[in-house]
Amino acid sequence: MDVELAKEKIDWEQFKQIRREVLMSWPTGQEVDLDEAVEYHKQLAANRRFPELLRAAKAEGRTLAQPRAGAALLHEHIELLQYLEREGEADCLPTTIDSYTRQNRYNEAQKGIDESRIEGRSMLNGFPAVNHGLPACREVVEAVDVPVQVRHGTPDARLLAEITLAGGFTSFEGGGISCNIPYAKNVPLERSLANWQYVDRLIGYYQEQGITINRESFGPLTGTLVPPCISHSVGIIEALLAAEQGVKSITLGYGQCGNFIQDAAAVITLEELAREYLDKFGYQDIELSTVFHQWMGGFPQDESKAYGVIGWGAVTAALAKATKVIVKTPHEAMGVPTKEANALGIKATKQILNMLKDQSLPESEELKQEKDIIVQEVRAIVDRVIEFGESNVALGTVRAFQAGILDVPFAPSKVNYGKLLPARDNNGAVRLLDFGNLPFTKEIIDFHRGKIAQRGREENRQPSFQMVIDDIYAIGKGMLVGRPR
Amino acid sequence: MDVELAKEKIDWEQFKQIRREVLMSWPTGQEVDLDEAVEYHKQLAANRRFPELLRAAKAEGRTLAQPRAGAALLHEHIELLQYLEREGEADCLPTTIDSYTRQNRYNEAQKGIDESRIEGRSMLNGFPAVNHGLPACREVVEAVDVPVQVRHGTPDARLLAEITLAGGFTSFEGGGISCNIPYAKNVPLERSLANWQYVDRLIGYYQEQGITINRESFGPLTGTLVPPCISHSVGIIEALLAAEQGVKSITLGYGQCGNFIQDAAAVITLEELAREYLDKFGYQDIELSTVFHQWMGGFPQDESKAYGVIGWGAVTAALAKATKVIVKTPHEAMGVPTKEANALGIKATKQILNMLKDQSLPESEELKQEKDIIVQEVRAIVDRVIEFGESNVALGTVRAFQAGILDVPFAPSKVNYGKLLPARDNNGAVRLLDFGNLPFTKEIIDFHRGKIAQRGREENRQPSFQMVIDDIYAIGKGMLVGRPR
Amino acid sequence: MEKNKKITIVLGVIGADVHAVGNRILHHAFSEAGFNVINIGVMASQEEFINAAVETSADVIVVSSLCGHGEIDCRGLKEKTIEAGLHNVKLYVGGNLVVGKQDWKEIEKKFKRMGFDRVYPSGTMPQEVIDDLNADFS
Amino acid sequence: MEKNKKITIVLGVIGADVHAVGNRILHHAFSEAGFNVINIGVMASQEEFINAAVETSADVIVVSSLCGHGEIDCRGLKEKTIEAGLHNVKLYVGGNLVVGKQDWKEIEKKFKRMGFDRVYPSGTMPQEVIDDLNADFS
Ligand code: B12
Ligand code: B12
Repeated sequence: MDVELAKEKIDWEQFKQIRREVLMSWPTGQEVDLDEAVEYHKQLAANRRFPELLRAAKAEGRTLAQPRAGAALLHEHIELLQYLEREGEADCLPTTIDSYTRQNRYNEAQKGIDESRIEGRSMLNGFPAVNHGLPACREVVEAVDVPVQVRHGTPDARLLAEITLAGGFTSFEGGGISCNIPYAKNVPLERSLANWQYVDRLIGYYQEQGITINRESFGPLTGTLVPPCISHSVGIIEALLAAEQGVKSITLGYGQCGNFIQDAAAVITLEELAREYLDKFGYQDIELSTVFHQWMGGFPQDESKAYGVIGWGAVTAALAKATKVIVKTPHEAMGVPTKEANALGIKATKQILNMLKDQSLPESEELKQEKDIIVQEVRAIVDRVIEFGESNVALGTVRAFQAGILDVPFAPSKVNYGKLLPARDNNGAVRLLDFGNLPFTKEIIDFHRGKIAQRGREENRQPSFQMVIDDIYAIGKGMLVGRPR
Repeated sequence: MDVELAKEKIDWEQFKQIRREVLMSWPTGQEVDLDEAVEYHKQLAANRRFPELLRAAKAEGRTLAQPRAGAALLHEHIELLQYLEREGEADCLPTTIDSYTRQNRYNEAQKGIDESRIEGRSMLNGFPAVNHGLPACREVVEAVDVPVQVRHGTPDARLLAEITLAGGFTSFEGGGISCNIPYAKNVPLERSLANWQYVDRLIGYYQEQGITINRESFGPLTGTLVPPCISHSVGIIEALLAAEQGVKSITLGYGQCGNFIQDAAAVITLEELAREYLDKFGYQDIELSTVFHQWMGGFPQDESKAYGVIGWGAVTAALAKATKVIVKTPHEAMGVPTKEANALGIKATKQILNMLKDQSLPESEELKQEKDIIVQEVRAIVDRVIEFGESNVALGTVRAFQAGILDVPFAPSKVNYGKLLPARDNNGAVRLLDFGNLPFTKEIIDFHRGKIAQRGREENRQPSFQMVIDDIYAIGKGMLVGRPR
Repeated sequence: MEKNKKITIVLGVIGADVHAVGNRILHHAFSEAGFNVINIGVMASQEEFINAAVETSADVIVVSSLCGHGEIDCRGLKEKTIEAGLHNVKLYVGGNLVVGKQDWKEIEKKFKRMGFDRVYPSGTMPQEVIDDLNADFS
Repeated sequence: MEKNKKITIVLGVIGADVHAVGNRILHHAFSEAGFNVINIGVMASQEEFINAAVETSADVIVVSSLCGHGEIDCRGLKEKTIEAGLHNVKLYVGGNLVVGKQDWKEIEKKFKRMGFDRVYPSGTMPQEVIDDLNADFS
């Protein structure tokens, strides 16, 4: 790999060189004019700006509800978002990008757009923003009265970022790790990290012009039994890398595991730990917020049971006081939801968020213990990553993944070490059955082993891959812990 | 009032005298033969027996889900229950009685049955068990494989109990207070208490023959901002009265208020306090369990929002480890649910109960404080009721209601004192704005006043009846606390 | 109708129905809005409605039915008002009027046919009725 | 087919689809059930499926498509197997085959018309496919 990983803010002249190439990779790239884009953002009303909304929600201690949504055609996508704003009562909106665009396969995305026109229904699982181009993005942003975010999982999101940010979007999801490891098979980490340093630098440029763009990391990763220590470490590293490039508004993500004490501990420690490391690196002026993803693994097929899963996610988000919750729908197990199904998921969620607005989880011995273990685990991992990089966090990340110091369960990527094996303990908290090469102390390892052994005794079986499979199927079958039949 | 209130187990010969009259009040009464009924119960399989199911659930620490359901015609009612068992996955079933039968208006119930036959749809809001008679009850009980309970709200349920218990039902809901104050307007307490002593004595008789019938008190009362101290006091008194007549399996009810710390504290203290008083009166051999009612007040019209309310109730029931939860449906605001809507409510609930089966609410300072205040309040009320009765609990109850020592908010009954005014505090817990004549210490009163004053400051208004109205509408409008606009 | 004469409302919940909360709120809301409210409470028979209306020379009878038995309980009320000579008294009805979730248009038609002047679905807020009262009596 | 010859399965997730969890479980389940599994993983192109089947003389190609692009991604696969001379190789497909919740009968018809021998809806458990494999190859 000859990609160079920056260890400080990328020089603007150097950036512009790469930029020329990026904008040339698809015709719509030519539509972007940064000066004009900055002017556009300057006149964008506050109610359409993500950083402002997050700041207000955090100050009021309330949790915002945001769906996922994206359709192939522009008018169809706008209709979808307007429906979710009006009927779904969404507090903020997404533009979920289709998976061809995520892989920079703009030709195939075009085929999807054309076929969608012919079939009269969306043949793509999201909105192909690059193909539609900049003016279309502005139509989207202006079509609704709440802020809109780009949501995707794109290892090389440079062109997507150029077009959508100039297109008036005020928040951009992703990161060099979280958009690679769960979303790609063959992309070297050096490359995705460098691509995302570009995205962050672009946002840093907007910031220099006085335009704050929110950046969000994709916490859930593979959505499947990812323990908090892994997603936290990834989130913190992505926050450090973003801050390095001048990003000032960062949202840290976490995907619900299912045990509410562990989940609440995770949301609380996520922000605390990120703050700790940002401070350590001298980034004191970052605005932080958190986003909680309702259960990201396999869902029950039955819609009323799906409502149960959605409700439980809403409760945890509210009690843990996450700034934002990403909402699932009763169609989750089936496919991309209709706009109606999507609205139902948001409304069920909002009912709970509103009812719990004035309540929070009290401190307890159990909560404290969960927080402590997460803090220890994350420090063990992140400190080692930093050490590995010899003050270059991006480089440290590459090396850490090689060495299995960072490892994501069930990830498709070949650059992932792939030795971690998570399983639930007897109370449903996600622990580790196999630690791979995680740099854990004996104390931490014993804690996990003890917890899983306790479950083994309860179920009268040796912990094994079968236990993991049972856990993966469990929620789809109406349980949290996959007990043997 | 010339009704005599027993202060000990009613003499069997005396009972039989009243019994003759009761059985003669409607032709189907003649179908009851107690010896034959006992034999019938003896051969009833364990899976159809409520006390056994409750015992097992309690031992496993799991929460059972039970719907409300009742239709005018027998075949229709059976179809409904079978559907809820099969498709709804209900753990136990109800037979909800229509409101003419609840008022002993069997002629009008008959009109309802006849019109339902003609219209081809249920014109009654429940199953008129007295009109249908004993053999029909047995058909119901045998049509399903889980236990079935009679659910109603009948001030004079003597004939209903005779017919349904001989008909094979193994659990009977209600009580002399909880079936009068919220369910009647002009029925003297002496009379409903005496009628319910009859029902309890009948169950005591079955017990003497070795047949345990479960008795459940109706905790939610008016379902509208009833603070735990009121429903607990009523539940404990009804438990004492039932135990006095020889009842051995008692389920204590509580209706969700909405603040989860208060609700969990309520479920926990309900059983503890009942045990304390039963012990004090020498009833050491009573099996206790708890039933948690999902939100019993006004519901949102929107079905997805109703799912939100249902989900929150399921979470609280599971975390508080109630033995049973009574499930609402997405049709709640509209009317008696279709069987499909009813099943949806149960399935959403069960998904949550199952996911949370292995989790519970940890002890905390906040939980402890809520428990303490409930215990103090209940002891203040119940001790005074006992004192008032000079060792006759039933008599004490009558006098306590007269004096406003016991008072139920929003109750239609003229024998209710009607001075209590509840309102939510700033965290959504139900407190008292006006105490009427509750025998509370200054300490308790100051606690409530402080909590409500805090909300007043937050909302910048004086606590008043408008605040109460706002709270009544709140959940229907998607909130818990009714904030001013 | 003169401007300063207060409109008199007979308010109650019909039949075997004990739902008391909405009744209490309607009472409060109508009084606050300046009407003269005669509240006969829950479990009110048709006769009680008629008697109260005759005694107080009421302008309108507002019937609530929540428990589902509205169809059976309300039948014949109109005829009884006529028998009692209350030809000009308006009849309003609202609540959860039938058993279950049914097509609203059908329900409304049914109750209009029974002689009700205005029929309201569940979830109607008091202000709406107050506006209608003001419209009907101005 | 002889009893002791192991049936060879080429397994993969087609197109731009990265859903890896089901693939890993299918791999595990098929292996446990005694099949010879060649797993080409996620983001597999039609060519990769064909090449793997040719190289290993596979008996069946099991295609997963979860992300919704199944219609576009699977089109032409049957023709390619024929071009490659894999006349006897069976084609199975399963997952969340189209975008959104659609009528299953229609989806099945569509994929059968594309040349798939068996088409499975989302939520199909591995045992079902294993039973079908045993039926198809006994
Ligand atoms: C986890 C998950 C993810 C993870 C995947 C991590 C990873 N790399 O594996 C992440 C978060 C990264 C992700 C990303 C996306 N996802 Co996704 N994801 C899911 C989810 C929630 C669970 C999938 C899962 O792991 N299930 C557990 C396993 C065990 O089940 P399974 O995958 O279904 O496989 C089993 C069966 O289907 C069957 N099976 C599978 N293949 C075959 C083949 C045959 C022949 C047979 C017989 C059986 C069979 O056997 C398997 C084992 O039991 C599903 C929804 C759901 N099912 O609940 C959505 C879902 C599949 N994702 C979806 C989408 C749209 C996406 C995204 C495009 C956008 C987004 N929403 O973020 C991206 C696409 C990325 C890409 N390029 O592919 C959609 C697909 C829409 C559609 N078809 O209409 C779904 C259905 C969600 C939804 N309702 O919108 N996703
Ligand atoms: C609380 C409640 C109870 C309490 C009542 C306590 C009491 N004494 O007041 C208890 C638990 C005792 C109870 C008992 C029963 N209930 Co109930 N109850 C409810 C519930 C949850 C809320 C009612 C309420 O207080 N709402 C808040 C107030 C403010 O709203 P409201 O009553 O609707 O009144 C407002 C409007 O409707 C409107 N309005 C009312 N009347 C009129 C009239 C006019 C002209 C206008 C314009 C407007 C108007 O203005 C009011 C103020 O805003 C409703 C369901 C719901 N709505 O969510 C069921 C509900 C009314 N009950 C129902 C039933 C069936 C029963 C029972 C038969 C059986 C049971 N399920 O236990 C018994 C019947 C007892 C009897 N004999 O009447 C059904 C009725 C079914 C139907 N129509 O198809 C409902 C709809 C629940 C359901 N979906 O099954 N219930």
